[in-house]
Amino acid sequence: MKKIKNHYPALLMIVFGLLLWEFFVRLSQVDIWILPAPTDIIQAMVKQYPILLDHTLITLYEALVGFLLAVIVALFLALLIDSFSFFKRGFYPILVASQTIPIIAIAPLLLIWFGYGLLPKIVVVALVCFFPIVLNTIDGLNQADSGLISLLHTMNATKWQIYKKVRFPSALPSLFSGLRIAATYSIMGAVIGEWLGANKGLGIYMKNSSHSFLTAQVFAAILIIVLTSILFFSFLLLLEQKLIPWAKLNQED
Amino acid sequence: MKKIKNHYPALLMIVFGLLLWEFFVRLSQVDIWILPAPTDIIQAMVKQYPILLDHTLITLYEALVGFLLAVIVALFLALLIDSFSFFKRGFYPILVASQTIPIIAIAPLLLIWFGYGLLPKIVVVALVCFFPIVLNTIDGLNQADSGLISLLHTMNATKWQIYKKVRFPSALPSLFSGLRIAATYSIMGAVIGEWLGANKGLGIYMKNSSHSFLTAQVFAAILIIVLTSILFFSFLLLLEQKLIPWAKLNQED
Amino acid sequence: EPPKEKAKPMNIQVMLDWVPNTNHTGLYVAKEKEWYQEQGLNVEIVQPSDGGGAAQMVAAGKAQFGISAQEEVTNARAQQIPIVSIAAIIQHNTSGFASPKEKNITTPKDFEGKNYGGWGAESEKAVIQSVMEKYNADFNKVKFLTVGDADFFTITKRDVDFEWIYYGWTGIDAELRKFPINYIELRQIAPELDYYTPVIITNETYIKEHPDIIKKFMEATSKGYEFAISNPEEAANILLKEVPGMNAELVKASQKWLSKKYQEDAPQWGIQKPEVWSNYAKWMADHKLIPSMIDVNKAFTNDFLPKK
Amino acid sequence: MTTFKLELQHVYKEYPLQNGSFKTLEDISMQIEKGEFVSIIGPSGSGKSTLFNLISGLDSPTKGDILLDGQSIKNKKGFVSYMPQKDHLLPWRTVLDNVILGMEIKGIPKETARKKALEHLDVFGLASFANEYPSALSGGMRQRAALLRTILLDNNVLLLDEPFGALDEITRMKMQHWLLEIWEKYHHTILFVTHSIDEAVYLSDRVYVFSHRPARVKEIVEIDLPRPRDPSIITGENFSRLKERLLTLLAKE
Amino acid sequence: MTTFKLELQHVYKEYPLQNGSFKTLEDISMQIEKGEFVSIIGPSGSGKSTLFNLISGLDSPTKGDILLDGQSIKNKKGFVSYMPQKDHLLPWRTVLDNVILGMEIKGIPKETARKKALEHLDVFGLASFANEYPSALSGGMRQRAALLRTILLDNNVLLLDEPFGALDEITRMKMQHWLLEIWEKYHHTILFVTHSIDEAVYLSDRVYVFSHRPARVKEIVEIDLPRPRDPSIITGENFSRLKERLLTLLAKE
Ligand SMILES: Nc1ncnc2c1ncn2[C@@H]1O[C@H](COP(=O)(O)OP(=O)(O)OP(=O)(O)O)[C@@H](O)[C@H]1O
Ligand SMILES: Nc1ncnc2c1ncn2[C@@H]1O[C@H](COP(=O)(O)OP(=O)(O)OP(=O)(O)O)[C@@H](O)[C@H]1O
Ligand SMILES: O=C([O-])O
Ligand SMILES: [Mg+2]
Ligand SMILES: [Mg+2]
Repeated sequence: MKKIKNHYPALLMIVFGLLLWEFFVRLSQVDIWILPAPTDIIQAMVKQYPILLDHTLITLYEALVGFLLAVIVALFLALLIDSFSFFKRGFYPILVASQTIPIIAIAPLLLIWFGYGLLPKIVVVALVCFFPIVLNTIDGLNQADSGLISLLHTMNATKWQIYKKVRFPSALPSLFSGLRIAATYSIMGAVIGEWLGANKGLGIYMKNSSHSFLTAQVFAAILIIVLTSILFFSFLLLLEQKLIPWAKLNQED
Repeated sequence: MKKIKNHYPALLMIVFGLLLWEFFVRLSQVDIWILPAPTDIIQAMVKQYPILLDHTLITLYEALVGFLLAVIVALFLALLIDSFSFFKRGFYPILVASQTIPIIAIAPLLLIWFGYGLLPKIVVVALVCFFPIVLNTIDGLNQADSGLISLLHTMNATKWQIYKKVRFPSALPSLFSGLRIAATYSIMGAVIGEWLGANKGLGIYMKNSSHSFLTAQVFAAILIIVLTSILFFSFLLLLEQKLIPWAKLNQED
Repeated sequence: EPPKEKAKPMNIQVMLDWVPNTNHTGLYVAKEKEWYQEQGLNVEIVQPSDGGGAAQMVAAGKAQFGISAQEEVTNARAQQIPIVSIAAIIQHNTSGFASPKEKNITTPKDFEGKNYGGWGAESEKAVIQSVMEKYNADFNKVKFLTVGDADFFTITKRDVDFEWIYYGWTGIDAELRKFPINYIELRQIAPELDYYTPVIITNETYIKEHPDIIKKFMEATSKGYEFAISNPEEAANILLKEVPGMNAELVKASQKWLSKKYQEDAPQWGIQKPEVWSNYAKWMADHKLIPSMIDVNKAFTNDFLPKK
Repeated sequence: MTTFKLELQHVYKEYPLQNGSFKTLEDISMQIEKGEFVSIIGPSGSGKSTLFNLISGLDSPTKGDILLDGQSIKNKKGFVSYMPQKDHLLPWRTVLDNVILGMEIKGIPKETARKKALEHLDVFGLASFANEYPSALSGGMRQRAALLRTILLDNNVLLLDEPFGALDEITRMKMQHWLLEIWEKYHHTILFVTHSIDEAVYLSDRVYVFSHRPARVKEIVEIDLPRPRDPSIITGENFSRLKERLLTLLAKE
Repeated sequence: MTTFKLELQHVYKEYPLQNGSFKTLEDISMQIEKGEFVSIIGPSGSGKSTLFNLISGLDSPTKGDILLDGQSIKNKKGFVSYMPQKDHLLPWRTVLDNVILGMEIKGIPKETARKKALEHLDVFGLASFANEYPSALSGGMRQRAALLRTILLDNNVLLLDEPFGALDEITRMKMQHWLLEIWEKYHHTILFVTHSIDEAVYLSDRVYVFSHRPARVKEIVEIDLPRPRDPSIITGENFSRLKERLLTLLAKE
C-alpha cells in the first residue's frame, strides 16, 4: 500500500514540473504549435471533450482487449516454454525475434493480414505486451526456491501441483513486474496500431491534429494516454498487493 | 549454459518455419512485393551486401550507445528511487508516463531539441530501453532476503555496503531480465529513431526500399535487425551465466 | 437514380495517402451527402501508416481505391505492380519550395550553400538537381537533411533553410500565421515536373472484374469534388465534421484556395493527359529513378470519369 | 530371503564440486523391518541428509539400490514421508494451509484436510497461529509445523531429519512422547536423524552410527530397552551404558 | 550505582498480527557484567530470538531500555556481534567470503580478512570447503560458518542464538570447547540461547529461565561450577543438581 498511498511527492513533483513548464513557455515565448503550455493543453482538452472521449474509448478498448490477449498468450507460452525444454530452446529466439521487428516496417503486411478494423490494433497491442510478460514469467518460475520444489517432489506432487503450489506463487512478483511493463506499453501500442491505418482513436486524432499544427490537441491526447496508462499501472500495483499479502510482512524496511 | 548450448530445437523450428514460408509463397503465388520468399530475401541481402553493411553499422552504433546510456541512466535512477522514498513516490509515475508517450507523437520536439544527427536516435533508443531496466532493478532490489539485510544491519553496515553485498547480488537475475528486454528493443528503437528523420541507417534503408516497393530489401533489413538483436540478447544471457555462478548450483532441475 | 433492387450495399475501402486534408474533401463530401450510398456503395475511408501503404493495399486488393501520386504510380508500374490512376484530384502540381522570408531564397540559384530538409528519397534530390541545373547552380552545394515526418515550421526552427511543401496546406497555413515565406512553385520553373499529385488509384484486376463499381464510385466522387469546387465553405465544414482534430481555420482557407485548383483549366474534374504521364516517366527514367521506361497508357485511364 | 520394509543395498553417492568431485556415502547398507524405529547419528556433514535425499527419490545414488517392500524405489518419489532439515514452509500459505500441503497433494479436499489438521494444531502449540504466515513464527514453531505437515502426509515410512533440533527440552520431550504415540498407533516405520544421543537412545530400536565423510556404517547399536518407555529411563543404568557406548563410537571419529 | 556491560531495563515487546497484536516480551530485566557468559533457556516461541533482535538494534522494544556500558543502545546497530538462529549465508559468496563478511564491513582489507579467516577454517572443519558456495554445505556446516563469521566480527559482546543446534554431540563439544577458549582469551561477554540444558550449565556463569509467551524472567540460576571446566564435570553431582533444577523450572511452564 505504501506505493499507492501517499501520493504527495508525486503530485508535488508533477505540479512543480507543470509550473516550470508553464513559466518556461510563457517567458521564452515558444510558439504554441511547438510546445503549448499546460494551460493551453487543458483548454484544448476542455474544448474537445466529447470528441476526445469518443476516440479515447476506442483506444482503451483496443488496449484492454490486446492486453488481455497478450496475458493469455503469454501465460500459455511461458508455461509451454517452461515445461518443455524443447520449446524453450525453440521458442525463445523466436519470441525475441518477434520483438525486434519494427512494427511500422511491417504495417502493410499487418493490414493485409488483419484488415482495417480493430483486429490489427489489438494484434499490435498484444505483440507489444506479451513479451515482457512471457520473459518475466519464465524468469519468475525459475526463481522458485529449489528446496520447496524438492519438498513437493518428495510428496510425489505432479508437475501441475508444483506449478500451482510453489512455482506460480513465487513467480507472482516477477509476473506482476511484467504485467506492469506491459500495461505501460498497452495504450501506446494501440496508438501505434491506429497509426498503421484507421479512422478513429487517439492515434488518428493526434496525427490529424499534428498535421493541422494543433499541437495543444496533440498534447491533450498525450495527456490522456499518460493518465490512463498510469491508472492502469496503479490498478495492477493494487491488485498485486491484494494477491501477495505475505510479501507485506517481509518487506518492512 | 543450458539455454545457449544445444541450439538444435531453435534451428529446427526456424528451418522448418522458413521452408513453410518458402513453400507457401511459391505455391500461393503471393506477389514478391507483398511477401517475398526467404530465398528472395537472401538474394536481396547478397546483392545489397556492402550498402546494407554500411547502414547496419550506423544503426548498431546508435543502438549500442543508446543502450549503454539507458543502462547508466537506469541504474542511477533505480538507485535514486530505491534509496529515497520521496523519489520513489515522485519518480515512479513520471517513469511510467515516459513510456506511455508514443515517440512518433513527439518526434518534432525531439528534432528541435536534439537536431538531425545521431543524438536523437540515441535518445530514442535510451528512452525505449531504460524503463524495463529501471523497473526490474527496483523490483530485484526489493526481492532481497530481509534476513540477509537484517544480518548486515546488525553489523552496522552502511546503506551502500548493504547494496553492494546483498541487494545488488540478489537483484542481478532481475536486472538481467531487464537488460535482456532492453537489448531486444534497442535495435528496433534505433530504427524507429531513424524513421523520424535520418540520412543513414537500416530505418532509412527500409523506408526507401519500401517506397520503391522493394519488399525483399525491407525484409533483408528486418532479417539483419532480428539476427543482431538475438545476438545481443544471447550475449547478455552468456554474461549473466558468467556473473551469477552460484545460481547454477541451485537450478538443477 | 435509385437502385432497382434493394441490394446490400457493397463495402468499399479507400486508403488515403496521408492524413486527411483538403485534397480529400471530395471523398468526404460524397460520403457525408450519401452519394456513395445512392450508388449502392458503403465507403470507408482509412488513414495509412507513416510508411504510406495505399499503393500496396490497392495492389493487393485489400483496398479497392487509394490516393497516390503520379510518382508513386510510376514507381509501382516500374516494379510490375498493377495499379492504375483513374483521376487527377488536382489538375496541376501545387507543390514548391518554401523558405522563411529572411533566408532570401527566391530562385533555385539561392539553394546553394543552404540546408534542404526532406524525407530522404532519391527523387527529391533528382528534382532539386534538375531545377538547379536549369539555373546553373551547383547542386553539390546543397546540404540534404532528412527530417522525416516533421513539418516546415518545426524544421526551419532548426538548421533547415528550405523545404518542399504543398502550397494548399502549408503555404496557406503560413499565410494564416502571418509567417512570411518565399515560395518557388515547381511547375513555374520546371514545366516537365508539372505531374499529377494526388491521384485516385485502383488495381488492374479490379478494373477487369468490376468496371461498373468503379464507375459508380467515380460518379459519386466526381460529384463530391464538384461540390467542393462550387461550395468551398460548406465542403470545408463537412470535412471538419468527418475528420477529428483538424484546424478549422486552416481547412477553410485551404479549401477556398484549392477549390480553384481542383479542375483549373481542364474540361472536367479528374481528367489526366497522356503527355503529363509520359513526360514525367521519361524524366524519371532519365534520372535513373526507375529502371526503365514504363508503358504510360497502362498507368492511367480517364474511362471511369462520368461522361459529361 | 526375507523382504524388509526398507532396505539399502551398497549405496554410494558422489557430488561434483567446484574443484573435482568427492564421495559422500560409501557402501551404505541398511535393513529396516516394518514398524521399526531406527535412528542415524554421525558427524555433521557426514552424509545423513544426503542419504534421506536418496531414499525419498530426490537424488539418485551413484551406485547401489534402495528397496521398499522388496521393490526398488531408487529415483521414485512419493513412497515415503520426508521432513527435511530445513523447514521449507511456503511463505504464501498460512500455517494451517502449510500443514495440509501433503494431504492436498494426495487429493484430499481442502476442507477435510483442514479439519483433520486443526485437531493436531493444539498439541503442536500452533493453534493460535493457524492463520498466520510463517514469517510470524519462531524457529521452533516452524519446525513443529514442518513435522505436523510430514505426519499428516500419512505414509507408512517416515524420514525425519532432525525434527526436534530447534526445540527446547520440554517441548522436545512433549514432541517425542507424541511421536512415539503416533508411531505405536499407526505402526509407522521411522528413520530418524538426530544429533542428540539421548534422543536416539530414548526413541530407537536400533541406532546406525555413521563415520566421517565419506560416510560408512561404522556400527549398529541395538537398543534393547523395554517399551513403552517412560522418560524416567533416561536416568537408568542401561540407558547410560548405551549412551556411553555411542558417545565413544562417535568420539573415535 | 554500578554500570553493567549489558543491561536490559523493563523491556516489553508486542507484535502486530493478522488479528490484533500480542505480547512477546513482558518486563524483561537483565544485568550482565563484562566477561560473563550468560545463557537464556525457555520454551520454543517464548521470545528469545525477539530479545536478541532488540539488543542488536534490529527491532525496537515497545517499552524499556537497553544499555551497553551504561549508554542506551536501543535502536542502535553495530555494538554487538549477533549470530541469528537462521544462518543467513549469502548464496553468492563462497564460504571463505561469507565468514569474512563482518570484517569487510568494518573496513578490513579483503586479503587481510581472508588470511585471518583461513587460520580458523580448519578448526571449524570447513577448510576444504573454503571456495564452495553455501549450497554445497550440510546444515551443521552452514551453522559453523555462521558462527565463525560472528566471532570474526570481533565485538566485545556476542549474542549467539542456538549456535550449536544443528551439530552432532562430538562436533558440538569441540565447538563448545573452542568457544570457551576464545571467550577466556578475548574476554568476550556472551549472551547465549540454547535448548540444551546440559549446554547451558556446562558453558554459563548464569542461566536466565524464560516463561512461556509472553516471556518473563522466571528465574535466574547461578552456575557455581569452577572454571576452567572439563567435559567430565557433566557426570558430577553439582552438575546434575543444577540440571535437575532447570528442568523442573522449565517443566512447570
Ligand atoms: N515478525 C513477527 N511478527 C509477528 N509475530 C512474531 C514475529 N516474529 C516473532 N513473532 C512471535 O513472537 C514470539 C516469539 O518468537 P521468537 O522467535 O522470539 O521465539 P523464540 O523464543 O526464539 O523461539 P524458538 O526457540 O522456537 O526459536 C513467537 O510467538 C512468534 O510467533
Ligand atoms: N548439492 C551438493 N553439492 C555438493 N556437495 C554437497 C551437496 N549437498 C551436500 N553436499 C556435501 O555432502 C556432504 C554431506 O552433506 P549432508 O547434508 O548429507 O550432511 P549431514 O550428515 O546431513 O550433515 P548435518 O548433520 O550437518 O546436517 C557434505 O560434505 C556436503 O558438503
Ligand atoms: O513504433 C514505436 O514504438 O513508436
Ligand atoms: Mg543434514
Ligand atoms: Mg528463536
